[in-house]
Amino acid sequence: GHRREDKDSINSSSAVIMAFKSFQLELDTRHDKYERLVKLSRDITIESKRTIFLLHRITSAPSGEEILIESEAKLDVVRQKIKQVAQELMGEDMNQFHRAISPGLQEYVEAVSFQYFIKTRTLISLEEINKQLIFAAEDKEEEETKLPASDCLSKQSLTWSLKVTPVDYLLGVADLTGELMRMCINSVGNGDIDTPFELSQFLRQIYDGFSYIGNTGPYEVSKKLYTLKQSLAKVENACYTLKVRGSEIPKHMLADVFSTKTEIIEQEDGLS
Amino acid sequence: GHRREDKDSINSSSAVIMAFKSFQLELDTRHDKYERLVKLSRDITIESKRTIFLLHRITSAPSGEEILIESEAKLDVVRQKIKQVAQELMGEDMNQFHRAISPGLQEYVEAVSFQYFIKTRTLISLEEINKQLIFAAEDKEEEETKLPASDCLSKQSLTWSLKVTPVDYLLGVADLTGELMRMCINSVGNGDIDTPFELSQFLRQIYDGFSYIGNTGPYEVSKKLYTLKQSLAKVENACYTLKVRGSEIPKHMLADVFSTKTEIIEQEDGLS
Amino acid sequence: MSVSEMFINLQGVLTVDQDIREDIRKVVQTLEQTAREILTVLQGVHQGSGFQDIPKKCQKAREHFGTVRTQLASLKIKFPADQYYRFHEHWRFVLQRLVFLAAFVVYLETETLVTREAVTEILGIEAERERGFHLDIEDYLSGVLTLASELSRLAVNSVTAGDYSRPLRISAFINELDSGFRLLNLKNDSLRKRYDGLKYDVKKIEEVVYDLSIRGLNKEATDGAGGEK
Amino acid sequence: MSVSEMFINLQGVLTVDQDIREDIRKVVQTLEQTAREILTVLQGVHQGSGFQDIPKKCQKAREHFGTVRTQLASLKIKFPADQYYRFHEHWRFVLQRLVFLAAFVVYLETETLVTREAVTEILGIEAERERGFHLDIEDYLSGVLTLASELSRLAVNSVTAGDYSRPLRISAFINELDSGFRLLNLKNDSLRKRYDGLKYDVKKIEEVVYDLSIRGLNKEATDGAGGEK
Amino acid sequence: MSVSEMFINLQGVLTVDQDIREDIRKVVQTLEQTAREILTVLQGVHQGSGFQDIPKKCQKAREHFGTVRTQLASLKIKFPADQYYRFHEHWRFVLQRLVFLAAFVVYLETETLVTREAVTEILGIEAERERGFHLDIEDYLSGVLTLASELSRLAVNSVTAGDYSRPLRISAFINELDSGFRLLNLKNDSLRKRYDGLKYDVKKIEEVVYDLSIRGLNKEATDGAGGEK
Amino acid sequence: MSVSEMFINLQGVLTVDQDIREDIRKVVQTLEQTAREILTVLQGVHQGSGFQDIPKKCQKAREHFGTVRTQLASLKIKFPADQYYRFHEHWRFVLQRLVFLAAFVVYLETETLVTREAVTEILGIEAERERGFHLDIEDYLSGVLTLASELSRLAVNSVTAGDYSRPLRISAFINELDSGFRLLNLKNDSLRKRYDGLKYDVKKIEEVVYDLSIRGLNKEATDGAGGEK
Amino acid sequence: MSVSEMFINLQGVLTVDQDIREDIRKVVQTLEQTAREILTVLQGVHQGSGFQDIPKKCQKAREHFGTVRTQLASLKIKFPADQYYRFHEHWRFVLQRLVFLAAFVVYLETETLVTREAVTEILGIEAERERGFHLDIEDYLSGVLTLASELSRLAVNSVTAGDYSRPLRISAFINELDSGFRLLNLKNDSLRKRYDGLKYDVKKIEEVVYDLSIRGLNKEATDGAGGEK
Amino acid sequence: MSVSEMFINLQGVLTVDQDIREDIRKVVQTLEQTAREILTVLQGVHQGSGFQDIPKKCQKAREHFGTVRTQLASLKIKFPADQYYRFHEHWRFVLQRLVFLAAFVVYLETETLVTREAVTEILGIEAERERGFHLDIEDYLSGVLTLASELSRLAVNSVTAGDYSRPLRISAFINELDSGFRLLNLKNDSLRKRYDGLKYDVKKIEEVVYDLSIRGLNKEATDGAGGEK
Ligand SMILES: [Mn+2]
Ligand SMILES: [Mn+2]
Repeated sequence: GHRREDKDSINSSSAVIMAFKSFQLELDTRHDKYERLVKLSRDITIESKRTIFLLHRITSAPSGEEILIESEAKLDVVRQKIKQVAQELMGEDMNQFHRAISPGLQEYVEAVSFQYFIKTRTLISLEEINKQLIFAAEDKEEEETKLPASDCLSKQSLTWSLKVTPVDYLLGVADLTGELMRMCINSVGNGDIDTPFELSQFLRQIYDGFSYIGNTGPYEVSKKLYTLKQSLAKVENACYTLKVRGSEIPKHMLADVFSTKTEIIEQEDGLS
Repeated sequence: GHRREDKDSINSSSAVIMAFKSFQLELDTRHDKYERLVKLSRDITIESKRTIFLLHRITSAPSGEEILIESEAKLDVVRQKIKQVAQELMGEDMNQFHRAISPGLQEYVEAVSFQYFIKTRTLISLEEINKQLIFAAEDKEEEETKLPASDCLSKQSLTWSLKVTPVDYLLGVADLTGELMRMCINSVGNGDIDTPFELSQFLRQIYDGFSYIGNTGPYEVSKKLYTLKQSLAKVENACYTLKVRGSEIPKHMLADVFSTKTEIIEQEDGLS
Repeated sequence: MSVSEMFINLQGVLTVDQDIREDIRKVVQTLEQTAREILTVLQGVHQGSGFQDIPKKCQKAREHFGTVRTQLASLKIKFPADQYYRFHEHWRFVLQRLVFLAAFVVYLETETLVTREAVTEILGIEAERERGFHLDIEDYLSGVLTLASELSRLAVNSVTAGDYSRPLRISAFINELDSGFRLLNLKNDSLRKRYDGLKYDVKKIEEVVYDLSIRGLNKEATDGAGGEK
Repeated sequence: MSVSEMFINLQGVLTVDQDIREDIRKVVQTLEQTAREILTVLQGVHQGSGFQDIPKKCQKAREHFGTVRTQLASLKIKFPADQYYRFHEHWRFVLQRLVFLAAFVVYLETETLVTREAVTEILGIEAERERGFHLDIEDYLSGVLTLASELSRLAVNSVTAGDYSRPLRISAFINELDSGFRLLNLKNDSLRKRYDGLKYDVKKIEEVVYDLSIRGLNKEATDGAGGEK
Repeated sequence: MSVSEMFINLQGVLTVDQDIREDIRKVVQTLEQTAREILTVLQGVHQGSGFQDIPKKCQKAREHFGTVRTQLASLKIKFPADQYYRFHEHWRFVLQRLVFLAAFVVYLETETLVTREAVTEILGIEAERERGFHLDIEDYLSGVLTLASELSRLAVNSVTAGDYSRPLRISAFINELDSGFRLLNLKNDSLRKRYDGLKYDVKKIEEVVYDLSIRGLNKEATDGAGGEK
Repeated sequence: MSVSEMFINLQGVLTVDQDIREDIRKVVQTLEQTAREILTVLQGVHQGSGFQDIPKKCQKAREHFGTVRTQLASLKIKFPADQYYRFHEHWRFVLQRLVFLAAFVVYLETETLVTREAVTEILGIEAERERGFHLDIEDYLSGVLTLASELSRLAVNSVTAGDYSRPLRISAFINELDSGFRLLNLKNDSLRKRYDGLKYDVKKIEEVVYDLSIRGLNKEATDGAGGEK
Repeated sequence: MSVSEMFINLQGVLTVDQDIREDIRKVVQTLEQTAREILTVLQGVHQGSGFQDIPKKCQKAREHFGTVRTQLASLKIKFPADQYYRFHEHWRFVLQRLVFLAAFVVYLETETLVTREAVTEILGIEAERERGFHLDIEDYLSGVLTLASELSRLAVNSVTAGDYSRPLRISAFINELDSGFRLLNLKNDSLRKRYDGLKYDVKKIEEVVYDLSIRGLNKEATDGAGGEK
Repeated sequence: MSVSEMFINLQGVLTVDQDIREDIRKVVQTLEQTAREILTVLQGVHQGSGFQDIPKKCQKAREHFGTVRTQLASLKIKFPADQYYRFHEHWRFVLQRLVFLAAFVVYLETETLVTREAVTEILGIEAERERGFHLDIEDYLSGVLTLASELSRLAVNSVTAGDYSRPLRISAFINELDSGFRLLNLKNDSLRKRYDGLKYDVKKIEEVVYDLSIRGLNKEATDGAGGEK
């Protein structure tokens, strides 16, 4: 263009241009950080999901204990990722990057609360979850890399921590109920008739809890209510079936039934 | 559960279980690869976008040449990422992971075709783009890390390549038109009256091309037609305005106008 | 090359692509037809009278698989060999169906799970992706899940037909399948959803076995089963 | 702690959160009211007669900013200081509006771009995030873009009012702004969209300058401008 | 002809069309009302006491079909005969409903599937498209699928009412239907979707039959059935 | 009157309207809170242990309805009586919820359907639209449909808790409801959609009754029921 | 009262409601027709030749408003007076249109903004809500915004027709309107959205005035205007 | 007739239907291809250089319409004449496109609106529904609306190409169209929505005419136009 030179004359060292150069740096830094957090969140999601799959193997594994130990190791790996998140967020307002990390944290809540339920048959509290997300510097190197950047910090500050928000906790727990439903149906299929009743009791408590919260929470929470209700219905129906079919069993056969069942299966195993 | 032991007796070394163990490995490997590709795609997207922003600075920079060189360097970085994608896809069916990498590749097409237009005022062809996506092993290390894994491969195979699909190319070009529209408005604002007419000519060709393809392509392509039409309308309107206002200029003033303009701006610069 | 020439070329590529898809769709329709016919043959086993003729039904189904092989052979030449996943969606569904049907036949014949390799042989396709038109692992698994659900139905109908031993054997089989599937880490996709259904099949069979147990019919069954097999 | 106790606690947290939001909304409404009043004051400059009183209008606007400072001071104590971004959406829009208004006043007074630091001073908030209620950079930039569009309108109305030098000065100013914005790599968000609008403001002013040039009115302008400023 | 004359003509055509639609809507509303009344009559068969009066209920339903015939006769003269498919959407839903109701009556009377021709007779419309207001094949099939689902419900309620033989007959009937549908090559549309639901009805009835079998109630049923049928 | 005076007047009207809405919103929030509390009380009946305390739970719920009455009394004075439908959307949802809760209490107490008049009494509002704050008929029906779905759940949980007679009574009740709704000519709106869900509740309960029947548990139930009731 | 009696009563209420809606819809259609006719009359002012006949066109439009009054009189007796807001949606749109048309006529006649009271007089409805069928304030404002956009179009066409003074007067008028609207505190609804469009009208007119100014045509205009007005 | 025979018959009918649809789809694809080619020819008029060749382009387009006639002739024999509306959706879109193209050619040739009869002649189809494959009135109107929007683009590009008289003629033409459409009482459907877009075309062209007027270019245009036409 023959008039291009006109505007080239704007002084590239003017105050405005200098300011915008600094804005460029600031924005790029922020976006880069956001992007790193999204990637960490994806990693957290995948590993949490795999932990949940692992935990579902408990009913069929020779020993639940082993799987619990393995799941603990997997969750430790996830927590190492969360530690990286916490490090990225050091000195930042976590809410600013919340959208980047929220999906991962919710999935972690789901995984950790599932494991906790299996171990204790109770609901892990938000406080308990957050307690596990306080990280100390693990080795010299970490301490050193940290110190120069902020040498005015006291010894005490050599920890990073991350707080799961109540809403992310609720959303994670809402998803947990889906896993509990799966566990319930699995249990029935495996001839375990106690777990379903325990689960229905527990799920009902969670459902009542969510009903109590109702629409006072954000929309995402209300949105999960329907699925939660479906899961509860599945569990209640499973218990109903157990009860109805149990009504037919002659009392004196009760012991008999199960021993026979075991026999058959052993026999079948021999065949296969 | 008191009957859990029943099912534990399934032989964990049975043929079925062994098969599923291999399935687990296969699926996990596939998902992990998919995930790595998603991350690479995000990187490609971001860097391509930044290249486009850089190229828009040409009209205001002292020298377009510098920016073109800088953009070439940025695109080289992007291509290094694409090389990593190509390496991940070595021996795979690229279509299997297409969804993971498609957004990044489209954005790359947008960036590289924008640069190409600025340099040559023509549309880069799909072939030209793909020619730039053939990568040779760059250093000893890469060659070595590759060799052990597939030592039966000939010397010739020491390249990786990736082919952008025609559809991704079309989608990238469709987005390019948005950038061209921005460039057109920028040009008018900068007093460059030739570029808008060139751009309108070029955009009309692309629009006619897309009209010709019409709905024979996939839905995503048809979907962009509307935006493309909007961009073309903006460019045509800009040219219209240039023409209409140009109609008022007394012929003898033509030379005068621009020199005066330059004066004013220089003067203003002195003030600021 | 002018812009308009470039677009004419691209349009050519798209047209070729559409023609390929049209060709694929037609073959897939014939495959669906054959699959429906095999299904009709095999559905007979659910009927009371159908339990005697299982071998004959399997035989007949196997013949149909000859047609399937021809059709699949015709399908695989409709598109460039290295673009399997480009057109995957077109045959994905029918292939899962055929896997199920092959697995059902094999189960009825030998009461074992057909391997992935064996399915590909029955269908006349490749076991390895590198070698050509193959069977995606997820499609294999999906077909197997359909089998599980069909077997849970078979268990119910076996009881109706007075065969009390089959449900016990199905139970053992499906339990093993379940253990297998639990080893997998599935994404939140359709396979995951279908896998969620497996639990209900397992549950259903458990209930059948239970019903037999409390009536002592399982003993009757295992007593007789030895001779039957 | 029982499940129901846990949920009662959570409900408590949510209620607190909602109350905070309600409080914030109320203050934000008063801020919007004040912003509308400042806007009304400043809109006067577009009217022919308004060009003389610019200093007086700026003066009056500055007084209103006193109210803004009080209101913002009241806003910042409505929520925990470290949760700025948790509630950001609530005041984001009005803050962008206030940035624009402050930038407009400063431009009218000195024909310079207000710095981010200067805006925070006018609004009585912090320049640094670490120090408390601050101004997000994107909100600052968004407000500046509104200024550009207002100035392109002012350029048009200046000509109507017979002031031919102001458009030239606005042109230089907006060109510099444009150069600045071109340095930024924006995401595909609302700021990017608004930035796309800047091109049209630049174009509009270019057209005004052109109109003046071909009529020789720009010379008239620069001749007189020396005296006016 | 001027543009405005052209448009006045066009408006004339549009008005005719709008009036036709209005007329159709009104008749369709009366049809819906009658359909609801027939349904209410037939719903009685699900109640325990309702099993005795089936013939009487069918009788009563047949009377209502007289009204339906009058209403359909009135419908068919509301629009030119060759524009059936232009207004099809208006009566499609209610016609499917009426097919279901006719098929239900016929099933209750004779335990057979009503043919398409027989339905058109009951409704007083044409069997052949060429001859006028007819029954679209997909609407017929859709009504038949509703019947299947109603019968699976009836099987359940029969057991409750102590009738153990009806579920066995329903099972045979629905199996036949299922085989029939398997002969069809349905498009991926709403009919296909509804057909996918058929397998749940089949399964439900099989489970009812299973429940009877395992308790030996099916023998009781067939023993008695011999006399009953 | 100048334009700006006109607009100042108009703003006065708008402000009144906005204040009314704000006031309504606040009362509605308290109503929602109370409704949630009643729900929590009544949900206890689904727990196995909850079946004994039904009267006590109803008692407690009734007390909460005292609060509801106070809150509704406060709501109705927030706006001019003839503008009920202007603000209807604000309380529509919570009113449907309260209808359901009242209907649930009444059902648990007497196993009858609460009339529209009775609901209005429980809620302390008018039965007739002309007399003031009343209950829209569609809101009443919507609440009743929610009751149906809650009762189908209750039937399931009753069995689990060992109460085999309640499902039989629920079944009769829901059948009556279903017949009632079939008398209505509903528009194609959200109520119609919700009504379509009723048939699933009917079916679910029929299956429960079936399960009891086939195991002879319904006799056990009615035998014992005489004493229990 | 039995459940079915209850539902028969309820259906009675529903029928009344549906009939009312049907009646309203019909009258609204005639109103839409008249509105379209008025619009056609007034559209003439945009044509070059139309500027002379403005009084005549207004006269003709005023006659049509007689029809409007009759139709609105017929509308208001279709439903109980206190249920205005229950059926508001039905006539809302056409009423906004009529407000715009009345405001346009009044502007063309006197170049002033019609008051809400004056509009209600033209339409033959009540000014006060308490007195019956009235004009909702938001509908009034919505109609006024349509006027603004029509006037910005009129300004453009005035120039084409060689009338250079009208745009200046329109500019003043719209500026006043804009100031008026800035006094309002609008909710985030459709009215707010439409108000956001006003600034484009303001800008458009300012550009027209600019175009006149830079060419010295505004002076020509005001010179002549003195005589004209 | 057995159930399976019935379904074999039904499948026969379905197959006929599916084959018809397949055939129609194929012809429609060729029509779309031709339509796209005509479009490519006509889009040339927007290029600066394209204004001289308009007659040649129209000529070329007319030749393509020969192909269209052959293709439509082939289309109409693919299905029974009285089932036009059964398959309408298949060709609806392309027919609207062809109407637009025919209307565009006719406009470029004679600057008049093609009548519905004339379009059917160009396309070689019937003008009257009763006589066979015809043009639905809504499809005609839809094509005409597309013309309006294309002409508003043409007006802009005419100016760019230095032709100042064409926009004036386009403006008159579109105003006439707009008046015509205002005579229609459109339903709230897609045509109504598209009609709402017409006002933007009207406005756009008015602004073009304004731009020419204010610069005196309209006079230049009409001066020269005398000679040109
Ligand atoms: Mn989950
Ligand atoms: Mn882009």
